[in-house]
Amino acid sequence: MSVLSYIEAIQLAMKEEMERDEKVFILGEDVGKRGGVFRATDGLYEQFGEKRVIDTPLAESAIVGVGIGAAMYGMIPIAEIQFADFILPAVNQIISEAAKLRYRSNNDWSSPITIRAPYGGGVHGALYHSQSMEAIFANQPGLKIVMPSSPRDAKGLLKAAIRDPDPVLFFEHKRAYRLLKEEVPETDELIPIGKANLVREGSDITVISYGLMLHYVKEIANELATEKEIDVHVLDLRTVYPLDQAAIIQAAKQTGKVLLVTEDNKEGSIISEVSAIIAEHCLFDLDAPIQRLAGPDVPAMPYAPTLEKEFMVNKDKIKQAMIDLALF
Amino acid sequence: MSVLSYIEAIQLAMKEEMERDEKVFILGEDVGKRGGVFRATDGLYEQFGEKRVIDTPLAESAIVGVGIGAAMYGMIPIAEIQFADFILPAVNQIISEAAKLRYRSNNDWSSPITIRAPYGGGVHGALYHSQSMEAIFANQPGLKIVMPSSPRDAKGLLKAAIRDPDPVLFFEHKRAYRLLKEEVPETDELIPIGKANLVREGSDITVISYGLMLHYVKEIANELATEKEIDVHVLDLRTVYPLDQAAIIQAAKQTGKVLLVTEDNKEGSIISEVSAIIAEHCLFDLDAPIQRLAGPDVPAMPYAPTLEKEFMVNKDKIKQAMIDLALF
Amino acid sequence: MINHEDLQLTDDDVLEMYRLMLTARRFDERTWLLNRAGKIPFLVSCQGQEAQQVGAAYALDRERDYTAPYYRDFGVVLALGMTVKDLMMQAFAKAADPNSGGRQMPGHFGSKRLRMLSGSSPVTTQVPHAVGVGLACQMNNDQAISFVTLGEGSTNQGDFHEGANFAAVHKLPVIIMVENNQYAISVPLNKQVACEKISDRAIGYGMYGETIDGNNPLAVYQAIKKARDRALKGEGPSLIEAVSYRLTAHSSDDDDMTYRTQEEIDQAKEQDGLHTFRQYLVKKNILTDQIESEMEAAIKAEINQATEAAEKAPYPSVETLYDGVYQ
Amino acid sequence: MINHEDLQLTDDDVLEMYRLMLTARRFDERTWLLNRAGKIPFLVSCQGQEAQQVGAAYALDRERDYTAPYYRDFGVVLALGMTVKDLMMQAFAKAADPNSGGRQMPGHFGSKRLRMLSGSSPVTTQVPHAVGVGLACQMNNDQAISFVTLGEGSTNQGDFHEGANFAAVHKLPVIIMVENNQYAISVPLNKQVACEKISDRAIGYGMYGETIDGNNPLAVYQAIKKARDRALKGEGPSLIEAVSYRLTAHSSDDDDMTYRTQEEIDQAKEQDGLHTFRQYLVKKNILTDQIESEMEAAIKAEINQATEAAEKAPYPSVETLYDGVYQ
Ligand SMILES: Cc1ncc(C[n+]2csc(CCOP(=O)(O)OP(=O)(O)O)c2C)c(N)n1
Ligand SMILES: Cc1ncc(C[n+]2csc(CCOP(=O)(O)OP(=O)(O)O)c2C)c(N)n1
Ligand SMILES: [Mg+2]
Ligand SMILES: [Mg+2]
Repeated sequence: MSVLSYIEAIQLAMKEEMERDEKVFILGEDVGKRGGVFRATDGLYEQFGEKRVIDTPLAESAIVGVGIGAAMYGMIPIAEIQFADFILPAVNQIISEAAKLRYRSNNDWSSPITIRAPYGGGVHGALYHSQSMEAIFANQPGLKIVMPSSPRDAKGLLKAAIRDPDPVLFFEHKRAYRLLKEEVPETDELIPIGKANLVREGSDITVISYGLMLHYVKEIANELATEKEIDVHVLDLRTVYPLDQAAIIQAAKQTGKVLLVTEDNKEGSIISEVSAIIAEHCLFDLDAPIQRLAGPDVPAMPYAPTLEKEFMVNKDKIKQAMIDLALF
Repeated sequence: MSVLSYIEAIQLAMKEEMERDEKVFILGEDVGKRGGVFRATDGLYEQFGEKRVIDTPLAESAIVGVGIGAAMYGMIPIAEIQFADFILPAVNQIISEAAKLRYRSNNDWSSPITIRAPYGGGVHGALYHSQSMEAIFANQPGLKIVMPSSPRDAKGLLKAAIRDPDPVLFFEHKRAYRLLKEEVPETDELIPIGKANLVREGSDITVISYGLMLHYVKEIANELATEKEIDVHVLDLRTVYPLDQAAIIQAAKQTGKVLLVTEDNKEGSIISEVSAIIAEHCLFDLDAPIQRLAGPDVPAMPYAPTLEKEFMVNKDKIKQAMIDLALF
Repeated sequence: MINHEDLQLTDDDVLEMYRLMLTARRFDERTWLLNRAGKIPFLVSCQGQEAQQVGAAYALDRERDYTAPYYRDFGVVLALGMTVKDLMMQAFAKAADPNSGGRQMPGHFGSKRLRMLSGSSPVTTQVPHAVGVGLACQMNNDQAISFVTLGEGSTNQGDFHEGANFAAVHKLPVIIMVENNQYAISVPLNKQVACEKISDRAIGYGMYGETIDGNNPLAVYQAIKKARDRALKGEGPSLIEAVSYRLTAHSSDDDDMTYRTQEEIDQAKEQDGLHTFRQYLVKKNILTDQIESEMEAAIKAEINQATEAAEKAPYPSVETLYDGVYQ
Repeated sequence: MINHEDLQLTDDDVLEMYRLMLTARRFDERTWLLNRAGKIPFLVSCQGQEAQQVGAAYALDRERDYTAPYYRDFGVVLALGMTVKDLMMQAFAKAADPNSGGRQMPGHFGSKRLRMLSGSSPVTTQVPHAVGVGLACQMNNDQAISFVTLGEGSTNQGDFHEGANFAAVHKLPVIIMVENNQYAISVPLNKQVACEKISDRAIGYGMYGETIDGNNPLAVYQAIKKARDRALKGEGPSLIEAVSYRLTAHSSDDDDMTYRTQEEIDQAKEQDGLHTFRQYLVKKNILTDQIESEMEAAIKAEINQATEAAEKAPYPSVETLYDGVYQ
């Protein structure tokens, strides 16, 4: 075991997978010599050379499209999109191609590509370096979307994504990169995609979230246990599409009081689907309306610190929502 | 009043708006001489000339991007995307640009573009000429998404979209084009964007839908009234983003039993958000779990008639779901 | 006309090329009949482009190379090993369609066995895919190349630009062949592009570019053969524009009389590669009356059998709708 | 070096051009200091590109033309009427920032009053916008043109291709200026493109293309002036590539020593347009010691005042977060 930051865990996952399997390669903007603008690919260019860590021209649709082609050949590409916000030029390749390739070829062809992209706010990134992009893709059967909430999860989930026979969008919270650190096993740990993770058992309220927000929820759950004797049941979605319905239903039933948290805009977010699943399956187990805590429905968080703070879901807002629900 | 088909109503809306305001123009693939592959722009090239009905090169990002630029200048573009499925190359222009322009310029610039696109299945269109695309965009503040369910609505809503000071995605059901016909007033009727429409009052169950599905719901509601004495409350969302929360809440409370219908894939669809709104606001008014009837979570409907039929939400499936809910 | 002997093609080769072109044409004609008879809901036509399709495919190593054909490429896929029966299964959306098991429309080709990438409907997405295959060939020192086609209208999509540029920067073994048939549905060439030749775009990518007579299968064969040699020698990708004319409406849903004249079509028919190549073979005494009538008869029989088989074949069964979303 | 007299530019004109270039440089230098002092979280730099920016903007009709500048264009926007104070308000994300009221990062320009289209962070989206403005100018017989800039790396995006092609087909009054500073963050030119000149891409669109020395503001002025004349005469769009070098790191978050050497930068500094133009003006006796020191002093004072004002100015208030989503 050694203590790794979230981004070190990601770097290590790629390094290990590239050592394990020659077919794995990386392509993206500035991933080579520069080692990535966040340094997620630090050292990999030196270790694996420019043929396996490819600095591409500035063109996201080609990064994904070329990756899909290489994957069809039998390679295992890891495509880095520099900021999740800049995945949009590649949407056609992701939704029309990667997601539908297996289905449209009647299971003949497949596209085992992993697309990594840093998402999320609270880093003075302004409108276009702060967004949560998962909801745009979270209605496309054939795709999987993974969003880790801790270094250990980041490593185990990324390794599983790289080995997954289908396309995976892997969104990493850029504020988590250096903020989160924890012990990460040195073994070849794979964390299953498609399964939610019960991170804390509790009996008063259920909180369901993912990514950086889940980390905050965990911290607050511990605070509330000692400060207010509120016992919180916490479910980490880990895979936000397709959702782990059974785990969601069980977690909701556990306490009958559910709070869902995302840092994305509220309307049309991942937690809307989570709520709909609960409303469909657990209506008579609920003791309170299903609460959603999310960013406001304005396009994205502005640059000015006043506005960024107002937009961003933070620990204070989450704590208040949890207390309110417990008191309901 | 005269009886118009859904597509005639759309053609007429554009014609009237182009006659009213010289700034209105059309751009898209095959919209000119050909009058559109569905003939939605039939006759407009002849009437307004090639400068106002522009056959563009085959490039959706340019169609939308050039439209946004012209809109910034002060023009009022109507961009046609030949099939909604082919809107994906334009996603970056729609989400990063059109939706955020007003906000990012602090209300200085705006982008009053209307983007029309035929969506929906049941026409042997196979995977890429049958899809519902609205969910991809239904989490982007700054955008509006309108999906009419009848010829009269199509005309009134399209005219409102063209005059709207903000970008509007206008999805027209391609099967509705010639299937639906009704009396459409000759007056300059504008139907407000952002408001749902209570199309039928009832006391047993509430059904909320939009587009072609809403048309089926209306028909079945009438059948059930006579056949089974089931009294159905029917709400047409009309604008699927941002949703008319007040109308949804009121409709759900009216009967306490809610069925939501879309032809899109289920997970992450518009009706998930509708369900979440209800679960948040009307929990204690509900007498049954919130039901969702939608397409299955496979990428899109196949070409083979057996599979297309199995995929497509149809009158039989809707009727059964309504009866089941009434009996709950 | 170029002489096939100069290209090291035997008489049998050119006869086989003609047979493939003719098969594509006759298959296409049959699907129009089937469509008009209400037996198949849709078709997209290859008429006028058979010469470039067969000429190009013939220049590939059909045991090694990868292809990403576009929806009109019936000539390409027949040359690569798709059978008339396969294509008829596809036209009827039957379970036995090897391209998609009846899931996709006609013209949406794909077969892993034939190293033919599965294609979709949004145009031009196949260009980056083919480039990715070229990249993989290069990485693996695979002596194969990646061949991709698209219409001239489709070269205006961003994916063409991004894919071509990527291939050029990495000097990948890729051939991009543009089948310029003068129209993108109703939009004529001069409303699609303002450049003199589509192949001029190659200059802006720093790759080899050439425009050839797409009605002449030998010219196309020659150009693609050379492009393939360059690709294998590490000299990078090529952009080949083959010029012809779309002789039918865009698809069975189109009415081309709304945007072009019969005279224009009739004039184009005089250049139809199927006929000019036939004349070449007749003049060379390779295609005799007897060979021709036997060939026509054999093709007809094959199409008849395929049609019958496809009509009888089962649709994919309802439960299969849910298969193949994920592994 | 081209003579400014031959371009009908007065001594005052070139002095003013120099003043604008120098202002951009000094402003940029100040923001680095502010960033390193922890006073502003981010900056993106224009150093090395001031000559092409000011030269180009000077060639426009600044009362009529529309512009879509990209994030490095401090020289362009200063020439168009943005003030140092405006830019400092932007750097500090203050409510008085006229570009976005503190909503966007530095370098994200826009002002309806100045006919300067609002820009975003995803590169190249502004190209189709500028083309749309060109289309609107043509439709309205407006004797204005539309001028848009982007980096050379950004010409590899699909939107460049689609926008340029649209402009060429419709012969729109558009000038696309590529500021080729040799890098896209860390990626050097030879890993971005394989063509000889970015302006070669013009051939594939059928538009005018030219590559010029971006370190020489007069060469840029001349090229843009001519492109503007062509645009107004209905001769269509132009693609102008101005070549220079990015003298600083990509942004305040970048460390360029991870991918290039100090020697390379030092060598490029010898061509720095600010210095070579200064020498030209000195040699012509237009820029005397006295004028220069007064100019430097005035710019310094302006920047000082702007910094002070911006430091004191209020942030946008919290309630405004919800404004301007829709009209
Ligand atoms: C992205 C996208 N936009 C629109 C269409 C609809 N469409 C199908 S074919 C076609 C024209 C293609 O023209 P061209 O590339 O010249 O090929 P051709 O059909 O002439 O062979 C169009 C507009 C599509 N399939 N994909
Ligand atoms: C679509 C998109 N992808 C990635 C980025 C991140 N990014 C910002 S600037 C840049 C490099 C741009 O290079 P170039 O176009 O040469 O302009 P320069 O910065 O050199 O002036 C990149 C990759 C972005 N802003 N937008
Ligand atoms: Mg064509
Ligand atoms: Mg650059």
